[in-house]
Amino acid sequence: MSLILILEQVLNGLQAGVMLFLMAAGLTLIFGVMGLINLAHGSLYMVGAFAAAGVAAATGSFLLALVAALVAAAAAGVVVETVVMRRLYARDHLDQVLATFALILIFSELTRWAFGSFPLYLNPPDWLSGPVTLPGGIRYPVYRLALIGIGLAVGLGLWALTRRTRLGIRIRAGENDREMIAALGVDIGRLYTLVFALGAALAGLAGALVGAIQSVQVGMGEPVLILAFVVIVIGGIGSIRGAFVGALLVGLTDTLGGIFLPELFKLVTDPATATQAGASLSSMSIYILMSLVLIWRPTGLFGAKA
Amino acid sequence: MSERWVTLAALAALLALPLWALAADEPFTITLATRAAILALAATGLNIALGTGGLVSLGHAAFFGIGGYAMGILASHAQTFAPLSLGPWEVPGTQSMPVIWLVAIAASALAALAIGALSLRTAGVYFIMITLAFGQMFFYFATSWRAYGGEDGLSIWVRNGFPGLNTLVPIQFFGLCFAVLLLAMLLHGRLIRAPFGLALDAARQAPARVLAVGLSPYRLQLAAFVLSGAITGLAGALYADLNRFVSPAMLSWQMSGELIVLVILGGVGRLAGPLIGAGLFVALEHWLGGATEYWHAWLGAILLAIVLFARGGIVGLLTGQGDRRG
Amino acid sequence: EVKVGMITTLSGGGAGLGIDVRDGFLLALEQSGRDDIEVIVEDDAQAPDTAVQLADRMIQSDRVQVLTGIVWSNLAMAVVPSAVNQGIFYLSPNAGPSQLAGANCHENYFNVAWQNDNLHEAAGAWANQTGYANSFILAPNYPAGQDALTGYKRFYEGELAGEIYTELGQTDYAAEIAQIRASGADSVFFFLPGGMGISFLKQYADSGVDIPVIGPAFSFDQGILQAVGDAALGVVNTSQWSKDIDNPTNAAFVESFQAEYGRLPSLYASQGFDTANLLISALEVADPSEDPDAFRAALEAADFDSTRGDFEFGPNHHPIQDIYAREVVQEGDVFTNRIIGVALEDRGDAYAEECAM
Amino acid sequence: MAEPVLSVRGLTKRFGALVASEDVSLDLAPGEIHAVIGPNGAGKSTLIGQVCGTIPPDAGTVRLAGRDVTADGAAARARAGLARTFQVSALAMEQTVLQNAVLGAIGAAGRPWRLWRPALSDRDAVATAEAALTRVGLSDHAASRVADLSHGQRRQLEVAVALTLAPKAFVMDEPMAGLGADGSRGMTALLADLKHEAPILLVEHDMDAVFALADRISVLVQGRVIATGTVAEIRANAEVRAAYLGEDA
Amino acid sequence: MSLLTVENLTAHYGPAQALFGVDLTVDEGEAVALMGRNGMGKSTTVKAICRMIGSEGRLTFDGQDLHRLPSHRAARAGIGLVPEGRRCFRDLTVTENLLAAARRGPWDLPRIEALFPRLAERRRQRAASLSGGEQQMLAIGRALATNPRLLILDEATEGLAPLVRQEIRAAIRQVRDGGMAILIIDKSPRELAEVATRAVILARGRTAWSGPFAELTPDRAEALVGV
Ligand SMILES: Nc1ncnc2c1ncn2[C@@H]1O[C@H](COP(=O)(O)OP(=O)(O)OP(=O)(O)O)[C@@H](O)[C@H]1O
Ligand SMILES: Nc1ncnc2c1ncn2[C@@H]1O[C@H](COP(=O)(O)OP(=O)(O)OP(=O)(O)O)[C@@H](O)[C@H]1O
Ligand SMILES: [Mg+2]
Ligand SMILES: [Mg+2]
Repeated sequence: MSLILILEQVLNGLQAGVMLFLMAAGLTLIFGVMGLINLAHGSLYMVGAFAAAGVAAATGSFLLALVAALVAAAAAGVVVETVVMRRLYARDHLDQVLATFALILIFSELTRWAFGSFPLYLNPPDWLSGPVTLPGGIRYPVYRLALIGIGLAVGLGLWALTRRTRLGIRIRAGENDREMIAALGVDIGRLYTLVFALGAALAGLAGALVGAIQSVQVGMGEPVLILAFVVIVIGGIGSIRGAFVGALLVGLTDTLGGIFLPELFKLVTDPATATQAGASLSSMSIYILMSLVLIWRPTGLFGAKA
Repeated sequence: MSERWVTLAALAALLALPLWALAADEPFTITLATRAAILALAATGLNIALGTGGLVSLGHAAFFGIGGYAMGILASHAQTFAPLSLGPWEVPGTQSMPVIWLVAIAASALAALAIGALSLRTAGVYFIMITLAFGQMFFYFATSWRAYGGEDGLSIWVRNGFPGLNTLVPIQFFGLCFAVLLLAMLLHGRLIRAPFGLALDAARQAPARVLAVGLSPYRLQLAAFVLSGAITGLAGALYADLNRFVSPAMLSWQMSGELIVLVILGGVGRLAGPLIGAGLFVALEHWLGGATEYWHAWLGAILLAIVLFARGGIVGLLTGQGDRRG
Repeated sequence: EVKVGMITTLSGGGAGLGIDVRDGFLLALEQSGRDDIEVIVEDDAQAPDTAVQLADRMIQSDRVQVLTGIVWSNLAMAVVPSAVNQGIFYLSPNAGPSQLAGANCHENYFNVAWQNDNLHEAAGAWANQTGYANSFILAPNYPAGQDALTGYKRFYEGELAGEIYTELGQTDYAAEIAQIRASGADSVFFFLPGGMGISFLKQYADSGVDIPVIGPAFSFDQGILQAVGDAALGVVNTSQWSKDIDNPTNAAFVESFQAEYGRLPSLYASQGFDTANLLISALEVADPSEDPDAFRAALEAADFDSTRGDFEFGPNHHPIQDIYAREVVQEGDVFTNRIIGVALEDRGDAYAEECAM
Repeated sequence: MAEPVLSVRGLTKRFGALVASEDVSLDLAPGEIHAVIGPNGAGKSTLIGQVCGTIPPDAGTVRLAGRDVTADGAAARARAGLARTFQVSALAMEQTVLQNAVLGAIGAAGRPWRLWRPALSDRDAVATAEAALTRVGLSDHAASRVADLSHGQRRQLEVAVALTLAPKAFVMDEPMAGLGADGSRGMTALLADLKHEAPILLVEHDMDAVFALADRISVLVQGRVIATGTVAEIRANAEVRAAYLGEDA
Repeated sequence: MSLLTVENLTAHYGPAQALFGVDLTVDEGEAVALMGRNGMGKSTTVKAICRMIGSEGRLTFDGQDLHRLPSHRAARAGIGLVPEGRRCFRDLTVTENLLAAARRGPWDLPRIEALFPRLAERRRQRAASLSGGEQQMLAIGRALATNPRLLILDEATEGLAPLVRQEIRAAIRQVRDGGMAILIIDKSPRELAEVATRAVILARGRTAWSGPFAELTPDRAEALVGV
């Protein structure tokens, strides 16, 4: 296997990781700040993708589609927060799991009712399609490079927001003691709505960006949701930095595992068995990674000690 | 209404419905009741870990599926007369339920021991997620396990046998499942009051206290997890027999989620919670599914209403006592 | 009065297929003008245990004599063996798992679509005809995927530049595409049903790799092509049906389907349509509850006008039919397929010998 | 002096750069109350954690009744005869007072694995539990839920559960914390009585209680024992006044 | 008119009533001690004033009806709370804790750090790793940073070393002398007498006595507070 191919695969892993990060960042923010397990985060991803596909079909503009995804997902987030989540902050995780599980069902059915069962399509704009040649002779799709860039920028922005601004301080204070920050004069209710909307918008953005290279269909959010959960658990719940590292780890493991595991198996068995056994193991690989991390550090890489 | 009466009433209803159906010649209603009984059994298993032990497992489908595959593998080998080779040994398959049940219980208990031993090192959301991860590992394994059908699953042609019964007759199979459910609920009921249940409950609320009186919360919780997995595994074997089919779908995370839904719907930690949850779920699935193409949306709305406005699930609503959790 | 139970997928990601099967089936029924056939349609949500439960209900409660509709192999495996063993007839409008064609075949089971391997076999044969000698092949790691690669290799005579099993439900194929680019292959064969195929094709087109692609019809079908868009143009795919197969039944079918539902029919719609016509042809002869043997014999005779032209059953009740190579083209602003040749003629299947019926 | 029941030698614990315990040695003799005082963050709770087996020390040994228990976990030490109370009450809040006490008795008897017979029909355990509740004055509240108890009553229950273990030594972390004046008085009387059954290692900031109860006092500052002595000696110690007591005492 | 007026205040925890009629006033610039045995409702009264739990009765601050305000609005009206159990934001640094709810006014960061020099030494340390006494200072500083007109201190010296208690009392006197009104809860009447001029004593959720500290006779204190 050539070095170039390996480099290209590393880039692929990076890109997959960065997209996961967009999902995971919102999830970990919402969990870290509000102590809320939000299974419906995947539905917000789907909402973003559908909004983008709808607007792109109507206007033909990819940028407008992205804006629509952000707005639609954030709006859905606000509705969900004010109508449902607000009542669940004081509850235990079990109730949150059930309520957001219920929201998944509702979102999926409403989307299906509105858009039908056939997949929609959303394409990257012309100015971002096709490959470029990178130094070293790697031919790599421009769009994927752009994804890496957007992901890194969002990550940096989030880090600055939570570490460097008053809003961030308040968000993190609310994370520690919500009642107290309210008693000190901060409108924590509005702050929470804002954080939830921000997390939702990130999910929606991820949905739209990814939707342009994949298919936009009902149920697209759940597999990503599970991966995003794996990411934030590996990184340590509530930690933006953890989500970033976790996302890259998962992205790379998933991508590289699928390639190298079959090769590894070929050393010991015949090719046909090896490809299949390797593929089986590689689909389990991120879960194995997560179990190992948790067994080693029960609160994830950057998680606070219990 | 006291909780005891709720439990008895639920059991009576589950028993009466198929008897009525028998008289009215509605065999499918018996099948539905059987399905409810089996799901209730699986959820009762989960309830021991989740309700009494406070261990929110999002990977219980693993045990459900292992039970199912125990049935599928043994029965399919019996069906084709090909012995099952376990390393140096060759074991014949079997179509006998008692044997299958023993294997299902042993296999799922063993899996629960391994998963629990590792997962219990973590707590809270991490526990939820690591159990999910183990569940997913089993799921992907089964999906690509070609020898036993992979994603297509395994089907058997006739239901397995139980000495003295004709399990193909719906009402007899129902009776069998009902009896097993009854036993499991009895066990759970006794367990809650027994020293083990007391210590387990305390381990959930104040692990430091349990340690300080010389007991190990880890071992208590592991034991509960194993017991829980074993019961859910047994339910899996029955479920596979009900459908005469097993596939990775039984191992999926949606299945785990569904089991949790059953428990919360009925009432976490309540004896009758799983039974009422399962009954309601099967009924909703049947009636709503028949009434509208978008029935999942309605199911979602109902679940949401219950979480938001009926803490303690249906049992909590009936007994007028709110949540039982800390 | 005959009762027919249709269990198919009407919700979830795979709903498009079930909806087409249903619509094709009901269209044929409506055109036959028979009002003594009651069809009970239910959604299995692509979940095996739901399908089993529906089958139980239809058999026990609705007392249907014929079942049909299932789209997916794993659901078929869950429902069919137990149903046919209870004396029910099952007509498969889509799935054709190898077990049901071989060792587990049954006198009451009829497949009106294809055996699962068929379209992949045809792709292998077409690759030979085109002169490809170094194929890169990939499919998801599950039985149908494994069968697909086996099927392709059964006829394909060239070398393999690479063989990959992807994860079921995978949506990002960047890594696989990089491998394809590096492999030096002269052709790519893939089987990635549903959303997986859309993702793959879009990413493939965007990657700048221009190795020709070939695949079974599933990823290039009418329902999906609009979502794939330009990316699919020119791709060769194999199918036992196409809207331009030249016979009057097919022309009438395409026209009436479009008139009725406002969209072009898909492969699945044609299969639903044929299934219904087969059923009707047999019902003309006998009632399944009164004389199952005669009904079965009538099904075996397959005396109906198929949208595919010639149609007959092999000894294991699976079709023997021509399989075409098609090419994706754009007609106006609709993407669709055009036949470019016959890949396999009068193809039965590889499992018929194992069937002891 | 008689052979110590509990003997700590050279305990050292670091949290990163911070040395929370530095070469701490102390003894607990039969029948005495040995108080450990010191400024906030001096390492008192850390010391208790190491004595009771919830915090593994970096160096040093803990002996209980002559046996080295350093390698044992918290549960094993409890079974060996060490009973503790917590700075923040650690009780099963949803259970009744009696159930909490019975749990102690079950733990002490090593019988948690029974699945069938109800715990409350275990006569021995219930008798032990009821006796302990009576001693701390909680017998009227046996059937109340712990969550419904007042703060002071919970502190009493903490002690009652420790009693059910019939331990060789008690270790108590701020049992007076949050108690009002009369609550403190009751607790003081109870501890004075209790030390005759098993000696008590007592961490406490309530100087009135400490001076009234302690037979010996050790002062911990920045992880080190800077003084050990009788009440009078410690009150007079200038270093202790400067570091901890101030001019109040 | 008083700055804070509480009249016939009642409150519940779920079905259990905790306050049965509390009366209490605090004038501008005045320091009032709130006393009572364990569980008599002191903290509950404070929580009601800060709108952290629901209550009925009259509750006005500077003429505004507090019952119409949510918790954060009550705080902005000028009530600063040092809660029972400190409740610092564990994962925030000392400076971030002080900034989280800071509002413009005379108590800015430099002034708070001048009051508690120890905090200035630990600016970048996580609150969770502070010693108990430092956390208590931080909690007071955090409340001051909101520049309240009324500072409420609930057991601000519990679990602290005697020496630290002295320091904190001195700091409270300093604040009081600066003109801020204070409502203080503490265990020891002797220590309260150093800061407060008036006392309100609760028994079983009711105001049992109130008046100038000087009039609190030892036997009355014994009967009502248990000292
Ligand atoms: N897990 C830990 N990680 C890092 N530092 C710790 C940890 N536990 C305790 N410390 C630090 O060790 C020191 C001693 O803490 P400890 O709780 O033993 O104090 P203490 O004497 O009990 O104080 P107090 O009287 O306030 O309860 C403190 O400075 C504390 O911040
Ligand atoms: N969260 C709660 N839920 C239920 N009851 C409570 C709660 N908090 C306090 N109580 C009850 O309300 C009453 C008053 O409690 P409160 O905390 O106001 O007392 P306090 O005077 O502050 O006592 P302390 O001196 O112990 O702090 C007590 O009987 C207590 O048991
Ligand atoms: Mg301490
Ligand atoms: Mg208080």
